[in-house]
Amino acid sequence: MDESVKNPGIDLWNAVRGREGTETGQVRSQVDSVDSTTLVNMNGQAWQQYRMDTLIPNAAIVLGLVLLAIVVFRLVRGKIPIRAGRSTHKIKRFSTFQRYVHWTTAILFVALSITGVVLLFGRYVVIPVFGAEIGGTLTWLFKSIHDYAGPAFAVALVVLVVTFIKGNLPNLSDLKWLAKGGGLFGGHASAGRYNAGEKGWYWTAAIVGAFVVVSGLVMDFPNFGQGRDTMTYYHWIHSISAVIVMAFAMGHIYMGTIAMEGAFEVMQTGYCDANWAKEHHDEWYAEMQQAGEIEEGSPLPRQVNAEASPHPNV
Amino acid sequence: MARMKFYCDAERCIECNGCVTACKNEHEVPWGVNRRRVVTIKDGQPGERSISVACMHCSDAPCQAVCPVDCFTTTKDGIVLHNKDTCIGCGYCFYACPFGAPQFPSDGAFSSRGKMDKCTFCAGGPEEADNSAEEFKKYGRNRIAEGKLPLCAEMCSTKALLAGDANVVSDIYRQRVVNRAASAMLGGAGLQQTGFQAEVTNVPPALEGKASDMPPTDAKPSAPPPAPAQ
Amino acid sequence: MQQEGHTTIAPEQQYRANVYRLLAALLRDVPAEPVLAYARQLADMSAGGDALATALVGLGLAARHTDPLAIDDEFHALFIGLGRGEIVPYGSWYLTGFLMEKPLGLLRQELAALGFERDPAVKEPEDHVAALCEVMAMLIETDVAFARQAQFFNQHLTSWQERFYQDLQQAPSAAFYQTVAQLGVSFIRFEQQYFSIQR
Amino acid sequence: MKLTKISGQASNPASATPAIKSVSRREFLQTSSLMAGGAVLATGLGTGMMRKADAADAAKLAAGETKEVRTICTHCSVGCGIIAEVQNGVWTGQEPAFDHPFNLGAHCAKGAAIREHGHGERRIKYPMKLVDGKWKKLSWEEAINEVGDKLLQIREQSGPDAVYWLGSAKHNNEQAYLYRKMASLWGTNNVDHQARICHSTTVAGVANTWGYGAMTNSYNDMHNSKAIFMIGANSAEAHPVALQHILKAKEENNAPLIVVDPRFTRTAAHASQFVRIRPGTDVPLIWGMLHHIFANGWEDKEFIRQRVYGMDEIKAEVAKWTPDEVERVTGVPEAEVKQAAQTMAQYRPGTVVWCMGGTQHTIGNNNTRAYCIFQLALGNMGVAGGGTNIFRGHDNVQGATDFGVLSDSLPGYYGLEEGGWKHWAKVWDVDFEWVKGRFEPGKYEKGKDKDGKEIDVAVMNTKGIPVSRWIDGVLEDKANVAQKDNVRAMIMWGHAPNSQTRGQEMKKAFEKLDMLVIVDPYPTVSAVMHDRKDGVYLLPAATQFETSGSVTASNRSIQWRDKVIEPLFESKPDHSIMYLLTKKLGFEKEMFKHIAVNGEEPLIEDVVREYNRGMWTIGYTGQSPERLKQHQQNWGIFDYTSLRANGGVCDGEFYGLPWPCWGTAEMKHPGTANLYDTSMTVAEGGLNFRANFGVERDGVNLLAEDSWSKGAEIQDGYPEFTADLLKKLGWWDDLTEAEKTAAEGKNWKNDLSGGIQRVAIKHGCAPFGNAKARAVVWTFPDPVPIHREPLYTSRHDLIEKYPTYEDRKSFWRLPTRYKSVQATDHSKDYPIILTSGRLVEYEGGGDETRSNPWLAELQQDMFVELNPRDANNAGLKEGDDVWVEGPEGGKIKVKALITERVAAGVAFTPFHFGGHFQGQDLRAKYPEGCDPYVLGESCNIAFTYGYDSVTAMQETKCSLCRITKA
Ligand SMILES: Nc1nc2c(c(=O)[nH]1)N[C@H]1C(S)=C(S)[C@@H](COP(=O)(O)OP(=O)(O)OC[C@H]3O[C@@H](n4cnc5c(=O)[nH]c(N)nc54)[C@H](O)[C@@H]3O)O[C@H]1N2
Ligand SMILES: Nc1nc2c(c(=O)[nH]1)N[C@H]1C(S)=C(S)[C@@H](COP(=O)(O)OP(=O)(O)OC[C@H]3O[C@@H](n4cnc5c(=O)[nH]c(N)nc54)[C@H](O)[C@@H]3O)O[C@H]1N2
Ligand code: HEM
Ligand code: HEM
Ligand code: SF4
Ligand code: SF4
Ligand code: SF4
Ligand code: SF4
Ligand code: SF4
Ligand SMILES: [Mo]
Repeated sequence: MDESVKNPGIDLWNAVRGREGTETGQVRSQVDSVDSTTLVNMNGQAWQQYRMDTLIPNAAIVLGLVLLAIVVFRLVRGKIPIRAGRSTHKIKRFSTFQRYVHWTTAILFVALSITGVVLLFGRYVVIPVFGAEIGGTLTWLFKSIHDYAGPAFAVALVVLVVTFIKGNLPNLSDLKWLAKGGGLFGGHASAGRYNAGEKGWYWTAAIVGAFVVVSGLVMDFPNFGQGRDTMTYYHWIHSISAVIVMAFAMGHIYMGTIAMEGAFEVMQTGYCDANWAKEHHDEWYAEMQQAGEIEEGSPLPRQVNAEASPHPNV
Repeated sequence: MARMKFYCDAERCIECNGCVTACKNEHEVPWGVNRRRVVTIKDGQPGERSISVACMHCSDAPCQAVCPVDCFTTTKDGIVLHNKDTCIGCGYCFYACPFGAPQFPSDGAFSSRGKMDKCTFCAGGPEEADNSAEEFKKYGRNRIAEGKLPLCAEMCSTKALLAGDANVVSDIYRQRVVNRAASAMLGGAGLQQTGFQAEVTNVPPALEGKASDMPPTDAKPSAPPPAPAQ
Repeated sequence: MQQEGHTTIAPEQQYRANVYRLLAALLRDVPAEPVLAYARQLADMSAGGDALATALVGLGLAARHTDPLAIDDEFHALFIGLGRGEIVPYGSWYLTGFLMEKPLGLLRQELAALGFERDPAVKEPEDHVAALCEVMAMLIETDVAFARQAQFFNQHLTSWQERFYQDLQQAPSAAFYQTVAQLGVSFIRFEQQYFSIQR
Repeated sequence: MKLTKISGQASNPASATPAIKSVSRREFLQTSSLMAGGAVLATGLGTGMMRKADAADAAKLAAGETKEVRTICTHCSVGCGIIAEVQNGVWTGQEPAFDHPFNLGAHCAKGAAIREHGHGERRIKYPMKLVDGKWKKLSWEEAINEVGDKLLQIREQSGPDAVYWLGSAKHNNEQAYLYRKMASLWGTNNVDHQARICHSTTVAGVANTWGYGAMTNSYNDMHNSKAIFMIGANSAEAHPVALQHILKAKEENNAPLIVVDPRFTRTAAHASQFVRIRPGTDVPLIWGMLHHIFANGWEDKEFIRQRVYGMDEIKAEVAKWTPDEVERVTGVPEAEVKQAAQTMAQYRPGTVVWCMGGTQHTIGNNNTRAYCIFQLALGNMGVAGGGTNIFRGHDNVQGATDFGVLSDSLPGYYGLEEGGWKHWAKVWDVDFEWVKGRFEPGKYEKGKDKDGKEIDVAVMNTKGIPVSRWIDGVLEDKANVAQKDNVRAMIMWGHAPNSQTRGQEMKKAFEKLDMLVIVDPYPTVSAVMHDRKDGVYLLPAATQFETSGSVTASNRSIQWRDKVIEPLFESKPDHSIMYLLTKKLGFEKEMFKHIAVNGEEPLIEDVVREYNRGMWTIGYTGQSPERLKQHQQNWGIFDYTSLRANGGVCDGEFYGLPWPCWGTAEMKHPGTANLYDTSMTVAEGGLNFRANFGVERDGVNLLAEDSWSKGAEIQDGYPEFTADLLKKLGWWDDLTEAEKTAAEGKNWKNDLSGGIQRVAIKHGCAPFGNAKARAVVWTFPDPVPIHREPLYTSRHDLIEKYPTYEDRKSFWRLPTRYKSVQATDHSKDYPIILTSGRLVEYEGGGDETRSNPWLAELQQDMFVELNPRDANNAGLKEGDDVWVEGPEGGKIKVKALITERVAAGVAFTPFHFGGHFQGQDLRAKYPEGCDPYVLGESCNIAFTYGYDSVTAMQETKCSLCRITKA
């Protein structure tokens, strides 16, 4: 038998794999569904490698490092107090509407982050801990939350971005603020209504968030006949931008909660302590002073009792 | 140990879709879910070939690698099974699978795909094989437990689709390739396509040389034909 | 129609059986006058207020206020249609999406084991909702062990009948049969509770 | 309609109910509202569906294990064996029949989905009728009474021929036989079935060439072929399992596979040479090949001398087909034609396979004869690996043809002559005069007697209207129809309407009828395509899985089907319905005289025994029910290639006792696997060509010369056997006394004892004589097959040279136009050739297969295949909706599928769709729940006039159309 005789299937498989320029011509299948005419999914392996070898480890590293940084920062700097202590004056900083919008977005965001992270890392944690059956159900629950919260977040984000645009347009003093590392070094960094860090967060949330939202929506509504290539492409966008936005969010959340005295209550009540404003947003404080917006009143309590909160569901 | 494999011999597959409906029949897979499909390339042109594809039960299965809930298991025969109780319907296995094997009962809004379904090599579910109504509903029949092989291959109209122990499958296929190679050398092969096109009836497309692929014309007509290659 | 093999059973057991019989009579064919007359009496029942009682009374009232001819039409639209009605009253269809499928095979085996068979004049397969109700009635009346009853009920009725009655309730032509469906749903739930009791 | 996907998991309502812990069951019931209903609920209602079983029956069922039932696929003629798993009467599984000699367990999409028949989801479930535009349920009794009364009334007013009995290739042999008998005893020849529009031109052409109109060899025998020539056959879709055998030959024998087709089909994809011809030019192509064969002296001269009559006349015709002319007409260049000719000459034995691409033409009979002549020229007949492997259509179209469900023959091809009628009257044991009296007394047509004198032909001896023309039987002016009145009642008993051309006129015909009766498992398009408001009956027939009986595969093997399940719902097997109807019509006594009737069901085995006593011509006499069942039970012992059992209970017999299986069952003839194979004795299944056309013509000997089947004691040609011949040969005394009495004055065809056959075979002779095949059929319009352009030709320039026939005043009782149609040139307005054919998933009119979700999912839209060039010219994209309009005005709205499968200037449509009519969706007209999952336009709405000059086969492979965006 002639050794050189080649397997008659070779041409075919070369064509299928798209090698050697062999024409696959018109490809058809009577099974009429997404990608049913694709014999070999060329991008599957690339996507698998991306997700398993790149995304998951790097996401773990990035998110881990941010967490570490926060912890280190905390240990080094401790809590940022209102150095002048509580004043008897407060300034209206956020309208009720703004606060609603913020918290809606925030809650959805947190839900999406947690559930997203479960999708990413759950396999290494949830399943080993809870076992396949319960873990599966739990993950399914998380995934469903993610799937439904996503579109809601999309709406919320748009409203948030519009609502908070005032004061978030960058200006010159942001550069100075940045140069001083937000006051970490080089003494007090003065800031307007929002400092450059906050603006940075705002714009990260707006822009990277938009990527997350759009890509998320594409993946969330597979009923438009998107093929695998489309889906994996958007997954790629979604996951990278989600990790970025989560990393930033960790910073924001840290700053907005335990990092700084007087910060959380601002979003909670809408009012900020005048001294807090003076210390962190001096330029804005000055403006407010001129506009006579500083109201007199009792010092705000440090912690608002949940029961007493005007917005118990927040 | 047996390592179960499929092989679809494209020289034989005639796109009759028998394998596709055999699977539906055996497992009562709902409308819209096809564990197996036949794909034709170069449709309508010389060189047209069809291949029947389903889950190939990969070693180091990509689906298994990406599943967020780790719901795949590989049996000792190398059959890749997945657990529908655990599956969350995220679709990642479908993205990763080279062969487009994973199927979803729906592709509704809010990523509601339902539990993934795919070819089980007719081996039922990953749980203890009990051939119960429950198992059937989720995974279809368990032929392997009954000592049978996948129905799609067993019913293939031309025996193009082979399934079973990898060694056996490749032996059968190798034998065929040898037969065909003999055929090719004896001059039977080489598809030509010319002939009627409405507007071009009188233009004979270039054919030079092609006819000489055939054995010489002066062979005695009543002489016995060349002995068939075995 | 026949009624046979009675051992004396507790009245409450007889009541259970008769609800099954009532459902069967209403679902197997266009209800004959005696069946409707029977149903009408239910309107006089002193309603207890729970779903089952409401359903029984509701059925009674509907039977009283609906023209039997209209019920005939309704039955045809719902169950006969032509090729098939708006509702497919077979277990196999609910469980597998196909008529005449494996669950019917299993059911037949179980029926044989229990000693029941289809009347030879009947062409509908045994997984018809009414046939199953009749079997339940006969199981109760012949005082078949609770566990056996429970097993049959759980295997062949609960798995789909609630969905069936819900579909019936929503069927475009259902009017009188909405009340039948109401009774069906509440009775199936009632029975589920009954069978879930341990002692 | 698209089915929606069923989503994953059904919620389990049971789990929602909390268990009650605190009370006992008794307390629970006693405190429940049941007690409130007590007074009412205390008295019960009875049961109606279920009852306590007899102990014996219960024990029988309780076993409950899975039964394996052997049956045969009901879709195509390959005849694949099926093992059905049945559990308590439910068809729960299907296993491959690995040891079945035809398919080795293999199936195409249809066979692999056959279990769906057991669900019956979309079937007609009760008898129904259309009242005021609405479907109403009826009892069987009412239905039979109403239909019967109307039939009798029409008979009274317009005579028996006003009722058209359209039968079916789906019936098993016994039902087909009874069906023909029923029509005969009703008194009409207006009975027909699918074979008319399928292989009628084959049967006529082939039978007139060498004796029997059937596939000569078998699918399995192709293992022996050294070359395979397929023309007008797309077997990869139409007979998929045949490819198992073809590819085996291709791979193992180095057999070249040549495919001649206008389309690059799925079969062509596996060819070694594909030849694309212009539709309707098969004769020129074959003559073009023969041109090279004769020119090079490649023909088998010795074979021709011994066994062929008239080859010289063929040579003269072939000489006209120079390579240039062949190319001008067919579009195929010389080199291609020559290569194909050379291959076939080189590799012998080679087989020729043809199907609908050859048969469905106005010159279909010329095509089929040309193919035969080609094989005769090469000496490929009567050898293993050679032959004409004519793949037949439906699962039992061979059988239904054999049993004469045809408007021109009685069972067994006894024709309609008085002799044939007398033979069958005798077999049926009814008075011939009584049968004659059942017919219309007048005369419709003139005929010629032996001396050419004009004589009246009795109605009983007049061919009826063929199915292809039934619409004309209804619509044509009464004065022009050669019968007493138009057709007024149509009985479609297992036949779809969308398979016949001229859909627009068919709609009118349906509307003009007094009554339309559909006896079918499915409503079919007949139920919806018209706008009738009443006078339509739907009677639910059971499928072949709900009864038992025999079925004849393409290769003439007869296979026994066991009953898989009981008839679903209220459906009844066809033979039971025939019993009920004949009883109503008043001739059940005659009809079932020797057939036991159990309740209302005639005993199938008795039917077999009855036809065993009459089917001498083609040897359906040796296949007793017992032998057939034995073969079925032992199908595993037959050889995969020769089909012969080697040892075992059927030792030496061929699987399914392929006819002719001579003599009586006691004679144990093994059946004939390959026809006309002289290398075996007749007793072993050998044969020679039949002597059916006389012994001599114009001084030329028509009997074989120097050729006889092995072991024949007459070592030369001889005529068919008669009592006289036996006496002359001195073999008369080999008959027993009883045989002598029966055989006196008879011949091998009508000697009911079978003695003449037995003795002939004993002496090694073929009962039907030993003659030459005739290449020239002098009784046909074109004795030598010639080319004639189709009526709607794209090459009007060729009609001068290749014109069609003259119009005929009365042909099969109807005026038939040829020249007057061809005279107009439509090719400018309708520039694209329209052809049609099959898809693997669907069958025929498609009602059955489009109602099977496993198949329907794979073909959800009716489409037209268009070459990219034509699509670009018309500005069409894949998936666009387009109008395909035929020159008679019928038009269909379908999806464009743009592909190089078809050549530029040619469009192809499948013909399995129905339920849309010229853009209108008729779904709402179906009885609820009986509408097939997939509906679509029928291509036959656009297909046009045109009928074969011998058999009235419709032209469905070559018309014209124009395609525009919708
Ligand atoms: N899946 C499936 N299988 C079937 C059937 C079915 O409906 N569906 N029906 C069964 C029946 S009833 C039959 S008869 C067989 C038919 O089986 P086939 O005849 O093989 O099927 P078709 O597709 O009708 O036609 C065969 C080919 O003829 C070609 N053709 C068209 N015009 C011409 C011409 O002028 N000359 C030549 N040479 N070829 C031409 C067509 O392009 C087509 O490819 O199939 C049987 N099997
Ligand atoms: N344009 C075009 N037209 C064609 C053809 C073509 O190639 N092109 N091909 C022609 C050919 S070859 C053929 S054979 C015809 C086929 O066309 P048809 O024979 O008209 O189509 P089928 O749908 O196969 O018809 C069979 C019917 O029998 C019913 N049936 C099945 N089993 C049973 C049974 O047991 N009892 C009874 N009573 N009924 C049963 C089925 O439900 C179905 O309605 O079409 C012809 N028409
Ligand atoms: C800003 C918040 C969001 C974060 C942090 C986030 C994060 C993530 C992460 C980490 C994954 C998992 C990727 C993987 O496992 O490979 C994921 C998946 C997904 N996300 Fe998001 N996401 C966010 C918002 C959204 C939005 C707005 C939508 C939709 C509108 C969305 C839809 C999806 C979908 C569809 C998936 C795929 C998994 C699934 O099918 O559920 N996500 N997301
Ligand atoms: C649990 C999570 C969060 C907490 C605790 C939190 C807390 C806060 C607090 C305390 C402020 C007030 C800061 C100030 O007065 O300058 C603030 C402002 C703001 N937060 Fe958040 N936040 C959270 C999540 C988010 C998310 C998910 C987004 C957007 C995607 C967001 C967007 C903003 C914006 C736009 C502002 C206004 C200031 C600015 O533009 O930077 N926050 N947040
Ligand atoms: S689903 Fe795909 S990746 Fe997984 S084993 Fe099957 S073929 Fe391989
Ligand atoms: S769809 Fe199911 S099986 Fe597939 S990756 Fe997701 S969870 Fe795993
Ligand atoms: S192996 Fe079984 S499950 Fe897989 S495609 Fe074949 S029939 Fe379907
Ligand atoms: S059954 Fe076989 S030949 Fe047919 S499509 Fe499937 S693999 Fe190909
Ligand atoms: S349709 Fe024909 S080839 Fe297909 S399984 Fe049935 S008999 Fe075999
Ligand atoms: Mo046919």
